Amino acid sequence: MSVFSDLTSLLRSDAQSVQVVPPSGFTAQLTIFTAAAMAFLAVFALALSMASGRLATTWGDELARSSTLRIIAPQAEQPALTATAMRILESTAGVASARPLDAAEQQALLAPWFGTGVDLSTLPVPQLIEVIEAGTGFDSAGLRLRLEAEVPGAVLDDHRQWRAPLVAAANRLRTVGWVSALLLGLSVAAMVTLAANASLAANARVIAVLRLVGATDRYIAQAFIRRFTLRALGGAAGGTVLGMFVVRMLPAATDRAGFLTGLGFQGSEWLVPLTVPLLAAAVAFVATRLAAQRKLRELA
Amino acid sequence: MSVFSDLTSLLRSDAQSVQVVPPSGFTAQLTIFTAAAMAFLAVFALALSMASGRLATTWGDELARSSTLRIIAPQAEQPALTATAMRILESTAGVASARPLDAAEQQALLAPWFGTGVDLSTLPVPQLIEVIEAGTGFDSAGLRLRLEAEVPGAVLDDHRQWRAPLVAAANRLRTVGWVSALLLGLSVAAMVTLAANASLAANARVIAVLRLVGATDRYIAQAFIRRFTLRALGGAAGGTVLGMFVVRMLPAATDRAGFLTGLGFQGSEWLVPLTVPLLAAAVAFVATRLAAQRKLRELA
Amino acid sequence: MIELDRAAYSYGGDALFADISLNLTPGSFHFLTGPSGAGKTTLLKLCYGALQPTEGQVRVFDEDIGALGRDDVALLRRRVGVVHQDCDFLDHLSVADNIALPLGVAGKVSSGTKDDLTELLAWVGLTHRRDAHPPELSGGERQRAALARAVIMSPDIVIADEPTGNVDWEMSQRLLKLLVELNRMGKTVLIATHDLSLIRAAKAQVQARVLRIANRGVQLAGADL
Amino acid sequence: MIELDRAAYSYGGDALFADISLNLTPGSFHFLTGPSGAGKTTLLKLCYGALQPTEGQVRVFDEDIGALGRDDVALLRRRVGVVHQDCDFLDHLSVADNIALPLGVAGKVSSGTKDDLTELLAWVGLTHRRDAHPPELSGGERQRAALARAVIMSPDIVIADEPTGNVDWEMSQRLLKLLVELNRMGKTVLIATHDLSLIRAAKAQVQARVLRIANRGVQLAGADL
Ligand SMILES: Nc1ncnc2c1ncn2[C@@H]1O[C@H](COP(=O)(O)OP(=O)(O)OP(=O)(O)O)[C@@H](O)[C@H]1O
Ligand SMILES: Nc1ncnc2c1ncn2[C@@H]1O[C@H](COP(=O)(O)OP(=O)(O)OP(=O)(O)O)[C@@H](O)[C@H]1O
Ligand SMILES: [Mg+2]
Ligand SMILES: [Mg+2]
Repeated sequence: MSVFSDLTSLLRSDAQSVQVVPPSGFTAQLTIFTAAAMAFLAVFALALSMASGRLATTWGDELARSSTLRIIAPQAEQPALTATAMRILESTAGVASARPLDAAEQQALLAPWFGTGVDLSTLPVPQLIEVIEAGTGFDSAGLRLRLEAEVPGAVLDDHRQWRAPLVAAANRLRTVGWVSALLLGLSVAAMVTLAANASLAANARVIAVLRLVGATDRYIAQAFIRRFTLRALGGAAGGTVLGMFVVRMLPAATDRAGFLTGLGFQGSEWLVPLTVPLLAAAVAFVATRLAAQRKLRELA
Repeated sequence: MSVFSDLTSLLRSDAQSVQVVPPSGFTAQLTIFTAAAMAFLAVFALALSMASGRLATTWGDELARSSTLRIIAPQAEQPALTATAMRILESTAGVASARPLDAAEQQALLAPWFGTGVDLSTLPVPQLIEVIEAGTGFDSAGLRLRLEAEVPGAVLDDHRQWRAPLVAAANRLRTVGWVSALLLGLSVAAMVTLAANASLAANARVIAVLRLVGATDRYIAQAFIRRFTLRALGGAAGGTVLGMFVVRMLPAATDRAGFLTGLGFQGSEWLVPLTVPLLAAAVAFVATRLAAQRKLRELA
Repeated sequence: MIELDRAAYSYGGDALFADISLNLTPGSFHFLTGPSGAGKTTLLKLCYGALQPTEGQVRVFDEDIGALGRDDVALLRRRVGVVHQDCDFLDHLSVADNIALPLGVAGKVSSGTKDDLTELLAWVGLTHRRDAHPPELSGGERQRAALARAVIMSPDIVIADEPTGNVDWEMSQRLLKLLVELNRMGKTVLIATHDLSLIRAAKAQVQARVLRIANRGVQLAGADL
Repeated sequence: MIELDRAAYSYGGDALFADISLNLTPGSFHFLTGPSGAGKTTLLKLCYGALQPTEGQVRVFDEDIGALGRDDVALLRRRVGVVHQDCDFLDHLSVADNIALPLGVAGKVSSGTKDDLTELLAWVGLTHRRDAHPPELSGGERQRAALARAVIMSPDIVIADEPTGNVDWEMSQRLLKLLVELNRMGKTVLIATHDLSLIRAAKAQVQARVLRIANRGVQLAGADL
């Protein structure tokens, strides 16, 4: 029996061949329930993956790539030291850009400390330079050494050392999400295989009768394949819809509690969970087909 | 048939009664696999719950309850204003304690800005007062009004407005964890019920033969109950051990990436997942018992 | 022992038979005949509590079948040995274990069980098949195993539905002899069969009465059999 | 049509029979008798490819059974009508659907099917049970339904295992007549039975040969039957 003819007969409504296998209430319910539960969980795993992926991307792009250079020195010396630092930074490999913050930006950063009414020029405020890294990043130890020599009072605040573990953790979480989704897929395969086998074993007498009256293996297998594929499709569709609904109901991401509440899909990501029922059906099709072929050989 | 006698016969190894039901390979594997998968997931759900619970507690206790009062004023005026502010705070309902930070603490907070070598007394640094709230918290709008009148330049920085949503999110995550664990328990119940029903239906002929030779309902039910309970126990035990092992393997919590990597159990929390197999067995016992009673009545 | 009191049975539509009154006294030997589909199997099922009359009453051991709970029916079955028309067994147990099953179910396995079993297996000619599984038996072997299972508890009543439908003449005489012997020990025997030669052979050995089911009723068949 | 060439069969232990050579020519009518457990059912199974000889060869329609794939056996079955000793059906389909099953499986349902089915149901006396489900049939009704299912495809060979074990004399005569009629139409008929009166009745109507299986071999039974 070829995969192709099995697939086409799946689509035709071949009532006769399906009828000959008795409707097996509980295995059916079990398969549908399993597919639904797994699909529901898979939607969450995917949401977790995507949220972590977004998080990793965000942190990776905006924060892990930026560092701050503080030049702590009397006001008068600052412009010269800043110019030197800028020159050094521009000639450093792995630095995409560097930019001294202007007074307004510095004031905004200090506002929580000194309020908004303070004239910064009266304070020995350091000059801040924002450094954006490129590609694989710069060698911060090397940069520190060069700055030490030419720009006394320069402190390189490498955000990467703070952010890197967070990005790593987010990436790990994304992996956990994908692995979970994969495991859930394997679970569906395992359960459908077991359920199909249970159904085939329970119908050994039916198969014997069909053989007695001249049914071919393909004819017998078809009914089982069709059934389990449709059940997995139906169950998984239900579970997916429910899962997407619940994910949709979760509070939206806000700036403040971004990660914790950001579990969800954005934009075209909503299309990803829609593949879950199709994958479940495909898994069920293959699993049932293999189970039927093996069992029919065994019962011969 | 009383629950008690069912339970005791579960513990006795009543070989004869168990033998009369044929070993049903695939339903058995299905039940064991389901129990294992659900237990595995339940362990994760519990880990999530506990980690979120810890997080919510930590944030709730240490951070959400503390606010900062900044007194921005010329150095000379600060002591008097600080004393007034302390007086007001002490008489405010819902404030547990208030404490001006000393120079060293303030310097530590400002170090990232001005380096460690700066003499704070040369800067117009504000005086910071740490306010810890009690019970239901204080009325920050009222407090602000009173401070405005008596302590010009006082800024109340109410951390609660930043932390509250985080704590809420952590609590929500904890709820998600518990609800997941509950759903998984229900899934086990549903699947065991379905599997037991499938097994009972598949063995209708066996039941008919047993009835013909004078077997009572209890005798027949016992074999099924015992089997499914032991399968659920065994499967769940396997899944739990695996789940605990994987949770143990996750990177430990660090200060920096605290939440994301802190998914796990601490100390006596490790005892909680150990209840999973027992609960699964209990669920299976009840589910099979009900299924058997119903089915045996139906087949009568 | 078995009394039918104006009993009727219907599988939903018309009554298969109605208004049947019978009294099978202890130690009696009865045959039940009638065309295929007349209701022989159905009548037997009423007699061992597998079905309950839709009208009237059936009493076995002086107990109203209709008033018994499921557990009571189970206990009653231990005193009635039944050979079903389609002999069903537990396919995963050996022939010997299947025949001994009623003892196990009743918790009556004793030291003498093994000897009884060996003797019974010899009687029905299944000694060489004792460790086989039921699906490995021939049609006649299944019927013999079913009869052995029905009598191992030494029940007060033996009910058999076509117990010789698939065995040759010699074997049917041997099975008949077993039933006659049980009857001589005081057991009540009721056999449904369409095999007239079996009935004739029995009449030569015991005082057997023949009930004929036809036209929705039961008549005592005359001496023509 | 069916040729056994020094065929032997064993279920693992000793051979049940050995060195059997037979040739059932097209249009012949054969009975197979022998004591219970002699191997009648086994021999029939060899003839329709449910079992393969452990030694020797079995050829049906000139094809070596042992060399056929599973799909080829399925096609062969469509040309051989079989009545099993334990008549199994699909319990969830009606009697009529079960009898028509071979047509459905072969994709041969046509406009004439319904008439054929009605006629066949009348022949085996199941017209009033056509919408019933198999578990609701009496023992004899099942046998008749199985025979109807075996012949609906108008197969070249009809093989029946104890087709009259559970029916009364009248009905068995009627079933015999159906088989005789099929034989007159040129079909090859092979029937296993222990019912000697059935064989005698057949001999009055057609040229039937009786094969007796005993002592691990098959002999042609003499005119004494
Ligand atoms: N469960 C059922 N539901 C509906 N009808 C049934 C059921 N069981 C039996 N019948 C019908 O009741 C009638 C009597 O059946 P029963 O089995 O008692 O006949 P019987 O006399 O034993 O026949 P046989 O000699 O063929 O075994 C038959 O026509 C049969 O089809
Ligand atoms: N699958 C099997 N495995 C092992 N032994 C078997 C199997 N099937 C049948 N037998 C044995 O082979 C012998 C012949 O069986 P078969 O069914 O061919 O006998 P039969 O002549 O049809 O008997 P009956 O008249 O009782 O139906 C019997 O002793 C039986 O127990
Ligand atoms: Mg009957
Ligand atoms: Mg046979």
